[in-house]
Amino acid sequence: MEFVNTRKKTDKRMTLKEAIATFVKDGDTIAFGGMGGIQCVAHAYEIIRQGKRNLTLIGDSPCEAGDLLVGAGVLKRMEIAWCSYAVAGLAHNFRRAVEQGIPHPIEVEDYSNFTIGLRFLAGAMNVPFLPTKSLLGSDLPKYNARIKTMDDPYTGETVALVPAARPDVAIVHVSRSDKRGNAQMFGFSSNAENLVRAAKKVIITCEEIVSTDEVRRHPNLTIAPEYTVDAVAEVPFACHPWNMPYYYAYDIPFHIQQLTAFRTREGFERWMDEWCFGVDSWEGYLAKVGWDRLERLRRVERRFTHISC
Amino acid sequence: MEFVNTRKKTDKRMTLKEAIATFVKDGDTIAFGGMGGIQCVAHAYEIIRQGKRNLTLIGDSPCEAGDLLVGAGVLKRMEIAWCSYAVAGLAHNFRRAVEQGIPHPIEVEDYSNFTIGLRFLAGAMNVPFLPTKSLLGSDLPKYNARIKTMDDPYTGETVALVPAARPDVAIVHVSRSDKRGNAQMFGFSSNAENLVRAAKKVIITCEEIVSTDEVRRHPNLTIAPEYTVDAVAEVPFACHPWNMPYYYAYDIPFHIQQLTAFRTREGFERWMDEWCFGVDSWEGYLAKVGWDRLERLRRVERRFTHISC
Amino acid sequence: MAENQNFARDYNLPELLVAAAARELRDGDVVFVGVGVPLLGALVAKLTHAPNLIMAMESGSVGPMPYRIVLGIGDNACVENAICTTSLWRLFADQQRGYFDVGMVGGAQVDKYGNLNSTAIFGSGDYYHPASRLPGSGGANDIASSARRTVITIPLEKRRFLERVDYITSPGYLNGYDSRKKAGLPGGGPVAIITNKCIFRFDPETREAYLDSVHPGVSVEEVRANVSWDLKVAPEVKVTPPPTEEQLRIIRIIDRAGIYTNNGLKNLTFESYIQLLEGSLEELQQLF
Amino acid sequence: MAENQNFARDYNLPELLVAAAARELRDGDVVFVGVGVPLLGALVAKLTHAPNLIMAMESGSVGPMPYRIVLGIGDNACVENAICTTSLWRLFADQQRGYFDVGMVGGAQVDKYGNLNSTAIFGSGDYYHPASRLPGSGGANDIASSARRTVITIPLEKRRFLERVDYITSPGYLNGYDSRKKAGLPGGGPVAIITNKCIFRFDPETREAYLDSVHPGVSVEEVRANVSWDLKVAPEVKVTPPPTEEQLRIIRIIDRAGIYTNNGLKNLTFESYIQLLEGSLEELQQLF
Repeated sequence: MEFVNTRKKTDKRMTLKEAIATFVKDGDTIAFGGMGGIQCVAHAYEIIRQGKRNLTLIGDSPCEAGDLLVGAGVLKRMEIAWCSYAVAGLAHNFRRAVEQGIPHPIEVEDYSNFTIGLRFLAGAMNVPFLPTKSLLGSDLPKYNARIKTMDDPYTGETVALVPAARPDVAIVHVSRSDKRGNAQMFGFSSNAENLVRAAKKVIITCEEIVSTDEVRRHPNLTIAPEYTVDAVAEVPFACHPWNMPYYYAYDIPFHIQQLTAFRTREGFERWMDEWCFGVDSWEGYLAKVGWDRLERLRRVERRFTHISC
Repeated sequence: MEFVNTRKKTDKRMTLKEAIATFVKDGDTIAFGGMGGIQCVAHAYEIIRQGKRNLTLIGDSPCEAGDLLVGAGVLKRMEIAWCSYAVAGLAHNFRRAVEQGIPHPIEVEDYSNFTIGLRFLAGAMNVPFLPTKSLLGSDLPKYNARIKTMDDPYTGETVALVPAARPDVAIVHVSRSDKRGNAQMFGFSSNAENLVRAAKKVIITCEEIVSTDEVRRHPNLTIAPEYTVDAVAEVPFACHPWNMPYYYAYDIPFHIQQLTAFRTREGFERWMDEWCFGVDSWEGYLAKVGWDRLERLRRVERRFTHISC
Repeated sequence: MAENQNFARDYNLPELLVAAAARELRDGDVVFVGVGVPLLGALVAKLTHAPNLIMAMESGSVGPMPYRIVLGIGDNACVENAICTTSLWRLFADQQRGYFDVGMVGGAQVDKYGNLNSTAIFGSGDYYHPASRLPGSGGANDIASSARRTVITIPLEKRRFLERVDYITSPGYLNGYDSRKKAGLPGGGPVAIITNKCIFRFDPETREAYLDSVHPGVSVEEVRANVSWDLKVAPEVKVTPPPTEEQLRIIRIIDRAGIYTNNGLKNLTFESYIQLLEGSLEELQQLF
Repeated sequence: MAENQNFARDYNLPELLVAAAARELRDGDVVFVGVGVPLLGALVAKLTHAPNLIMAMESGSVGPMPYRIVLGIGDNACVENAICTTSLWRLFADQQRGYFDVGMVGGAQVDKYGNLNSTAIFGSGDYYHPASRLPGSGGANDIASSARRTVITIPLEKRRFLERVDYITSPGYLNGYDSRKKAGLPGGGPVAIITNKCIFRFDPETREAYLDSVHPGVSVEEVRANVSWDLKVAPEVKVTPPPTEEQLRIIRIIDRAGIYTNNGLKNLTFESYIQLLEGSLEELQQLF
């Protein structure tokens, strides 16, 4: 694996727009951070806005990013475990693509959440595969030739193998980072620490940029040291309408409105015209949501979870 | 793997003496936490005091515990990467055992630090082996039949495999824990989080017992949730003469005195008569070291590293 | 606990299902939960007969005590008062290690051996061209593979209860008898299927599902009519107990807007949502 | 930087070795260090020409800036001002991933292809019955396998510089040429052997070590006499530069008690040790 000098820069700050323009190329394999909360929503909108094409998405349950990118025709392939908005509703774009080829057919390779996590861990460790007891006996290996089984050479017991994931680009949202890319997370991190290590290029987005001194005061919170990171973008409210622990609550009323629109292809297209192409950046999206609304989501969250360090 | 009810207890507190008497049996395979600092010194003295026999030790670089247990004739076998006191000196007992069979011969199976770490990770994940790029080309596989190589079924590249470690008992020292065994670490943790998960029985020792409420204020620091732990013992200064980050500095002058004694078998025996059998517990050892000395090690450390949460 | 055994009279079906899920859990259990009925069941259990129950969520959270309704397995509520926040792969590895006593799983189809499909309904097509593409496994395959026991929740409908599912996303007992063990799966397999009309359990030898209890007002015939295979029935079919008054009280505090138990999402505005959160804080704080 | 190039006159051998180790490091390097000369070298580099150098220690610490002498790879000094504290396996996995530019390794024997032995001196025995049992690999095998380049430190003695080591603990270029790559090792292999008398480097094709520079006052013949194989020598053997005045100043602040550079452990009392720590704090704080 080759590294370029972006990893060695002492100031990696960029806007999200610049970072995606610089690092995401047509045909790339990409991966996003988050699971339910901490999702990379801003990132998906920006990729769509920049008209990227023929991407492959690898992810455990990349619900919003997956559904948006499929609907926008950006993806040619998904290697995933799940695509749905959970409590808020189903992923209509994903279903339309698989069931009806709208806007165009996509390839889907099915895994489970754990085994996608293992694929990132394998990539992070630079080993070609990892073994697991998941998947055995199920129909996932039947339809996915890259899930292999072998007899353990030590005990003879059967294990399943999954191949390392090595995305071209990982875009991972964290609580905070310094400008060198020392990225810290409060609360659960999903697969973030392995995602950044599995990928060839890494864009860290964060709720806030802090000083390196502040990072050094809490070294246990660093999930991605600077040597894993190529770019850092400060993108507050990057997960809206999803939640960010310790920062802002889930805006589920917004999500319900959005998913009602997504039920039809026309509704999705109108939504994208308005919320993606009708603004020129995530700042534009947020202004459209309304800073008063965002502030209330932040304020209500602070009553429940509050950074105490 | 079977669990007994000790994992489900809501108050797992015991003295170190009780915990070792309860969980460590003759013939067991054991593993300790720590790497340089955070070492389980109190634990080794107590195991020796209780006259345990025929143990197998698995560890990356279990320097002090390894050398003491070998010298005391407790071990029949070591699966390790390293045994030495580093800056303070060599492991004379370990050398005498391998070179001259004193006090009796021991089996040694050589690994590297990373691959011992992978053995614990495999045990923690309940998979029979993990692959690595370490060990290839070296002579470790030549003399250790349990290091195997295979061709990756995905790419054909060669990888080495190491078998899962599943010790009967792990004894792991951490910064703090609640009485249920939610164990937290400030600073580096070596292999602690995998050790506890790889072992069948787990004794957590800690510098201080804290409330579960305090644990909940910093959930990112928990490296061993209560469901992995069987017993909790509060053992302040458990690492002396080694260091514990954020708690007390390394007492290297003491170590030098100790290792000077260890140069001869007679010196080691005299030392053990005085520091192990001459006291009835770790409290006795600490009193003998002197609480004023320990307090100075604690005070000087607080000028350098200080828990700020 | 005597007063807890007073059964409620005025409850709805989701509330009965939550109570049934809660009854599958024991004190001290570590439970791998998904959102909705299973999570409500786990919270109700923790607040009644199982105070030492620990919830684990796959986003990477262990032991939360949330002071609000949980709106996803990655909701901020999952970090509230957690004893450990970590990563997805670690929690699944812990499950594979055998630490999790119970996993709650669902699906769109289930068969007589408790195998679940949440990947695709083939219809006249196949996996590649399905009539209906479902979300996929998520963590369900992993839970079904490794949890020491699993509890399945799924609505009782003939098109869902099949001799064989189209696609095994989450393994139950595979082909019955010891076929699950032979496949190398470490977990124990399903112990119950909770439906809107009844509860099934599994024969310890054949591993086939049989009808164990019907919910109040449901007949055995009604159940049979909604199952595609020749259903086995317990010698004495029980009646599923309704929620106790205590369970019901707690359900209604936790899900005060009826999001999971009364179609409450439908009428949620931004204002009423913020009020819901603020109102929950105080009331739930008193529960834990 | 001009004044930094003033070479010191009054220095000892360990100080020259620290300076030589420092010169192997570049700004921005991530360095996997062990204690002693390599660590001092890394600190000196960071405080002179390589301010963005990051040290990684296998106990699980990244990027510390310690305000005292580091007495072990698990010393508390390793967490001081670290940018990340984590676990051993993760740091080694990061190394296997290729993030670490340089690793520093030692041993008791080295051969012409830079293979190192730190496991056992066989003497008239073998691995199972060695004349001398050494500590073992520790992390050395892993560093030698995966670091993008490695720097070896070992004293120059005929019994240590062998045609072939008794046991390859840490792979260099194995049998030379492309044999290292063929074995599947991801790292680049050794670039230098720093000894008490000279520095060796490696032929880019054969991968055999050759004499590149002698320390001031050492002759090529003296080096040859301490190597067991027919040593190749650079067309123009250089003289190893001594430490600069700036390097020496920093070495003496960091290792003010001469623990690594002047046999300072010998005379350390508890009182002088506590004073050493307290005295270091202020002086080193000003360096970073």
